[in-house]
Amino acid sequence: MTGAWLRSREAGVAGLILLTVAAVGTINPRFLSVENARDILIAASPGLIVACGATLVIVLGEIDISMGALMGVCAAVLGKLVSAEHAGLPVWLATLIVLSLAAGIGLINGLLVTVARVPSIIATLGMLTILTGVGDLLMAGETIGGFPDSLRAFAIGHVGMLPMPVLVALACLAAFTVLTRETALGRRIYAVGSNAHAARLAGLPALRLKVLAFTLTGLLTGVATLISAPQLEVIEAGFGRQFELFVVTAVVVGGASMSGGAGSIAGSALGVLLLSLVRTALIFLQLGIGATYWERAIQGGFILAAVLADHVSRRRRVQR
Amino acid sequence: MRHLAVILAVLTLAASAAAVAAEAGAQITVALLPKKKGVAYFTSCAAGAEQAAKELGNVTLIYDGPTDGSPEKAAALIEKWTLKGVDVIAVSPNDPEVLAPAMQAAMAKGVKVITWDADGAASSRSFFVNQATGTQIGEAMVDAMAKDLGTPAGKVAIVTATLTAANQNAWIAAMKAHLASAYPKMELVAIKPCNEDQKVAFQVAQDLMKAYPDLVGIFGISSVAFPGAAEAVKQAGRSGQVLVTGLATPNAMKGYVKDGTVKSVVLWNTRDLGYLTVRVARALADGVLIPGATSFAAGSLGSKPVAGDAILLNNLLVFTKANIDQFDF
Amino acid sequence: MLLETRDLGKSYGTVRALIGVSVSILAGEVHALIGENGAGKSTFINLLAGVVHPSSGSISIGGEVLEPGSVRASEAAGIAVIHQESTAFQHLDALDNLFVGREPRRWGCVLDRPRMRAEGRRLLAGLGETLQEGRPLAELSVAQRQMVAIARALSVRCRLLVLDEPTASLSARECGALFAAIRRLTAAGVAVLYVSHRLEEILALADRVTVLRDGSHVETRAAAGLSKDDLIRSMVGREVQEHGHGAPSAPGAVRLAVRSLSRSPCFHEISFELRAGEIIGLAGLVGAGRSEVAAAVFGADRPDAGSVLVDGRALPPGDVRAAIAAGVALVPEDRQHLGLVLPMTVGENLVLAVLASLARGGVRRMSAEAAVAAEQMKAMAIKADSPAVPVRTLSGGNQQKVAIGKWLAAHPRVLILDEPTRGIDVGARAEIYRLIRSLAAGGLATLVISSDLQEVLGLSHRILVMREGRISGELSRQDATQERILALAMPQEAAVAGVSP
Amino acid sequence: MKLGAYRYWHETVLAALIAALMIGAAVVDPRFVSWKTQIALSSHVWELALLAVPMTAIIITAGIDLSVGSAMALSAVVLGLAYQAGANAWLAAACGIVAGALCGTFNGLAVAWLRVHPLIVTLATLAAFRGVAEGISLGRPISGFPASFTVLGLGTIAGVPIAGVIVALIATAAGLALARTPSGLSLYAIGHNPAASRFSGLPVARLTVALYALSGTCAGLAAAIYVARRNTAKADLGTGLELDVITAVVLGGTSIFGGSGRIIGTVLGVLAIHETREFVGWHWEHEELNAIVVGVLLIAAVLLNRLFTRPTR
Repeated sequence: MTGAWLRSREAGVAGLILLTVAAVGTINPRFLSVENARDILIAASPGLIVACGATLVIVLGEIDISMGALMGVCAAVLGKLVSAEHAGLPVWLATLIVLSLAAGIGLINGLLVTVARVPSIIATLGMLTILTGVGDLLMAGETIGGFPDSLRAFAIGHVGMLPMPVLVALACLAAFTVLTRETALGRRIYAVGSNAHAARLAGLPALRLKVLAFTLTGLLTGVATLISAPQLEVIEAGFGRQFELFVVTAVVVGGASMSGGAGSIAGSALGVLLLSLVRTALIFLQLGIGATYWERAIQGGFILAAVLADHVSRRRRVQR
Repeated sequence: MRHLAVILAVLTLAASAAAVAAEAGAQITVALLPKKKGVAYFTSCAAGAEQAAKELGNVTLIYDGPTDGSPEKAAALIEKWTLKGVDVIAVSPNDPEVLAPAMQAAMAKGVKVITWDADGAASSRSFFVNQATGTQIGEAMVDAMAKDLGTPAGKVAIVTATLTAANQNAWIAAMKAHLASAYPKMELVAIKPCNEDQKVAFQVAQDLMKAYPDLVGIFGISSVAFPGAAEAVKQAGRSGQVLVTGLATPNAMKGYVKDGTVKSVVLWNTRDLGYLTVRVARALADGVLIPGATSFAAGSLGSKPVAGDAILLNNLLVFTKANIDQFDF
Repeated sequence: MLLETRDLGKSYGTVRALIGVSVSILAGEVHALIGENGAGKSTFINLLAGVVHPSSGSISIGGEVLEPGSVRASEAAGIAVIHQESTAFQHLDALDNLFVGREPRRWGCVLDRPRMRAEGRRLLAGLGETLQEGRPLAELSVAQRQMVAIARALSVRCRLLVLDEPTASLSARECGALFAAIRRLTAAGVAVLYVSHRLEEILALADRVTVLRDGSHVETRAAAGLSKDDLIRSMVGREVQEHGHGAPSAPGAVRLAVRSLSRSPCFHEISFELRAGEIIGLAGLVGAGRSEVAAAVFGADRPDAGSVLVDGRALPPGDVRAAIAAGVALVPEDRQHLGLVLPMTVGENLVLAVLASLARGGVRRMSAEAAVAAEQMKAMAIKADSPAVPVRTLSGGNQQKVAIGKWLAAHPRVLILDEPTRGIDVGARAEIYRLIRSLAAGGLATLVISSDLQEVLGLSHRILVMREGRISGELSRQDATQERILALAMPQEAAVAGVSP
Repeated sequence: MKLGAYRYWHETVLAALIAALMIGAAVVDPRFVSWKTQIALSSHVWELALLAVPMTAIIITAGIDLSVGSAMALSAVVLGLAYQAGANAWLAAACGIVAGALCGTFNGLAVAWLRVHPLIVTLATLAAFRGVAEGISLGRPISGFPASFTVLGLGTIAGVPIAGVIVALIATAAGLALARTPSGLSLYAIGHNPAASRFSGLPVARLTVALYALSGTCAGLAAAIYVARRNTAKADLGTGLELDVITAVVLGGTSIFGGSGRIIGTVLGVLAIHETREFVGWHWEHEELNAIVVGVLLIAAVLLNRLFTRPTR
């Protein structure tokens, strides 16, 4: 059992994280502070939350790339609903509306993919484009601020030692780990992704599971917006842009397979952490101003190395 | 005969004057191009421009620009307006180099082209509505930081929009030069992009404070970077220890100025900038504004000086706790 | 009577897969379903399982009419099916595979792991297997996977258990455990519909036998007193003819030489020679490594050791294009996935292997391609409306003809046919046999891999038999009998032991 | 002839949509549909069209290339740096194209030899290529190319833009290659069934590498045209272009699952996006609307395709 885990993808990514932390920590011990760990976790929280849903979608052999634009729309709607200068609704009502909206968009994605049989990458690409425009129109070129304290508590509050976003992320991770490993629903999602034909023979409701996965991803995007948008006093158009690329990359680095069936919540979470670490690590390495221009290249190289190394080692394992 | 000649002359004069007046009063279309549409800074400029258009009554104002700040899309808009035959295009170039060919082509087609907010190549426009040059802006931010610090010494960092943003890079160059010459004890330790993402700006500022515990100041030199950095300092509980300054609209920064996280916000009156731009556009179309002029009557703004081919707004503002409530944009 | 089908039929487009079958199955009996490949057995099973929707007729179970085309309804009615094709979930472990779709739960949603574990152990123990938890199914052996599939079916409290070729990859010991389990079930009143090509098993196990031929119901009768020959006669619809011919009229030069070819763990030290004009039959059980040898000779897999020579020249290992250039052609067993590009047209498939050689100056010559396609369609007697219809729309036999014709267009020197008549109706089968013989007579060196002993005996000049990755013997045409081949093919522990109770 | 047998349904519907749009535009504002306007606006589409051609072939093989925009930026920066280093502008353009080809070859090798899913490979190189472009150029623009070079982006032959002629030649060549060469047919076979293609002796790996290399080369060429038109090479050009390109190809009727698609469809897809976008911009002057209209167009086209056609090539 332990041996198998050590050979797993999760162990590989965890190892890479430890290696990065150890290397950067040696060069700059300040990297190892509790404060820094907390900040990294807060920054990773939206990614951790949405990765839960994205993992389900990818395990089912589909993909969702509309999350970033959806986040922008959710942030705009949230701002318009709660801020005093706009609708000024109570926080619970605004929260409810935003979450319903997010889940509703996810539902539409799911229905496009299943009922209308539009390939998921196309359906969600279309949704990404549409929502980007809608988000810009909603923001109308203004900043939105004046979030009430009760809403800001979602993003900057603490429960005991734990910051709220981290708490929410941990709760999502726990819930989805249980969902995927310990519930019939979760195992069925893996079954459908693993062998669609056999799933049909076993009478599993593949289409309904897909609709559910897309809806959950939408809902989680709404949750991620709630814990991240109020981190700032004012928000501007463009919130969440390119978030989908980050999440999909992280899930893939975490070991999910584009052909479905493989992937885990733990792996995706580790993938998010690894990618979140890189930018902070580069700052702590204090490479100087010139190196700034190479940051994106280093990040890209890191991703490339992670996925290539895994594929090569996996092939070797299969051949053996 | 002489009477007849005089009458004819008077008539001719009157007719030509009437002709000039008619042309001068004709409805014109002015296209106002921001660097990036959808940001509060440019929206407030547009509000000022709208006010000028309303006052003049004979200006149709188009306000449109790339929502992602892409210079390619900005150039495409200039080309489209040229084809549609607008009278004046006022450009805030998000990348002067990329936009220059399109602006030159527009001028060749007889469209009046001016720049505002940021300048382009001299050959690509006739006038520049100048609220401040890149050098002035960069130096103003450094000066504000130095003043806020009291003793201008220690480590400072810059959070910029993207590594490729032309205007930001121009300011950074000016800031570097000014730091080196005027405040040699202030050390610039890092320039980090936030990729136009507020949350990234927030996180980058957090990381900078931890990686450089003796950091004394952060410049947030875009409307996205500045509030993000200020929020990071505030949440870290280091308001007053790490000072943040930069460029943003006063409305976005009021909270941070009042709680002391930010002492100075550098900007100009953006409404006035938009207003002046449309006034200049109208005057240019009417042939009232010609090269060599030394002053320009800008409606409710009064007279503004003209230096060469630049109309100067000349009101670089520093918002502080004392005055920020007087502004609403 | 437990289950009854009335006039059950299924058509796919113009192809009638099943025609008006009326059969009844009794509670507590083992009811065997036999027929040649393509006789309609799989369609019949799929209809029972609710995977496909019948074109005509109805199924009733326990006196009530079953909702057609619904997996859920069939399951609810107590019909459990173990399908022949891979229906396992490779990424899930044995326990999840056993219970997915009908998981025992607590509080409505959470898996009851302890109960799953206990029940899984019990089910597998009943089949003589131990539970391998936590390892994805992909890492288990074929037999282990098969036992998991059977255990899955047994886990349902079913009234009718359908087993489709359950013993194809089981050892004798595992077969014994399975048969014991079947007997326990029937004693408890469960009906078992048993589909197999292994006639000995059927004679030993079944109470009654239903025979299908070309989609039609031939007969249903008691198994007692039947012989293998009776069953074969009934399936084939004719006396088994005296087949075969002697040695090739003029054995030619060695075309293909395989020297000590090994690829762990599939096959070891394989050596043989194939001459021009000769047909070698390669017999053995499924999983003996025959297809893997073919793939290595063809360059699709890279062998660990050994060499392949065509006309005396060694082929670079693992290079399909070099093998094709040297004149080797392979008609693979899995023609739907490896042999043909189903959505493409008949014409395109027929020229796929010769595309480059038909082109001039890098440009396709459509007229030349059309000529080649027309020639092969005529030579192979392919029944299709035109070369422009997708291969997908053709019947299995005609698809196979396209798969073979594609290679004949390339004028190969060595032709390897892997299960050339699987899933093909009797008429097309005879045509393919005729073709193979005439090609050999024309000097083609041919290797035929087949599990159908009649086919091997009928076609081959020489027969090689493989067992567990090695060549266990060679039989000349004169010496070969079904019994001898089987004796060489069966694992060393007594071959028929599993059949006796 | 049965309706289902007609192979050009998608193209026909798309052409009808474009025609309807142009008629509507002519009614609203005749200047928009004038030859002069259309020629002038056409310069906005050359990079998109150029990249859509190889993308069509890649998607036909069931692959995808998300890195084209970044490869284009890297090519442009290499071009600029070579020119700055004293190379002749045309030689510099050749350097840029070679850089693009190398980017594509890298993708191709990872896909064909390491057998990593193309979506994953190019997702990673999407970041990596742009990062290298930023790194080697330090984010600075490079301009000041000679007029003899800017002809590539601005010049015309008999009233037709030179860049347009290049794109038309490449699209025609690619269309013919797909329909009339062994490699072309092989790509469809690979898209439907790579295993059967290998078993038929098709050079699957070699074609895959060549295809991605070609995509990179076209990105290099697109970079040269862009630099010539805008007289600037910079690391941020072509940001987000990959999604536009994929949208155009899918709009043109190419199945994202591989095995089907035609260049003529892609050309119409590019045209549909271009004309829609330009007309929306022309008439409403709201950049925000562009995104919404294109997104709706994409989903509507795929839904229409579902209604009108059976999956054929």
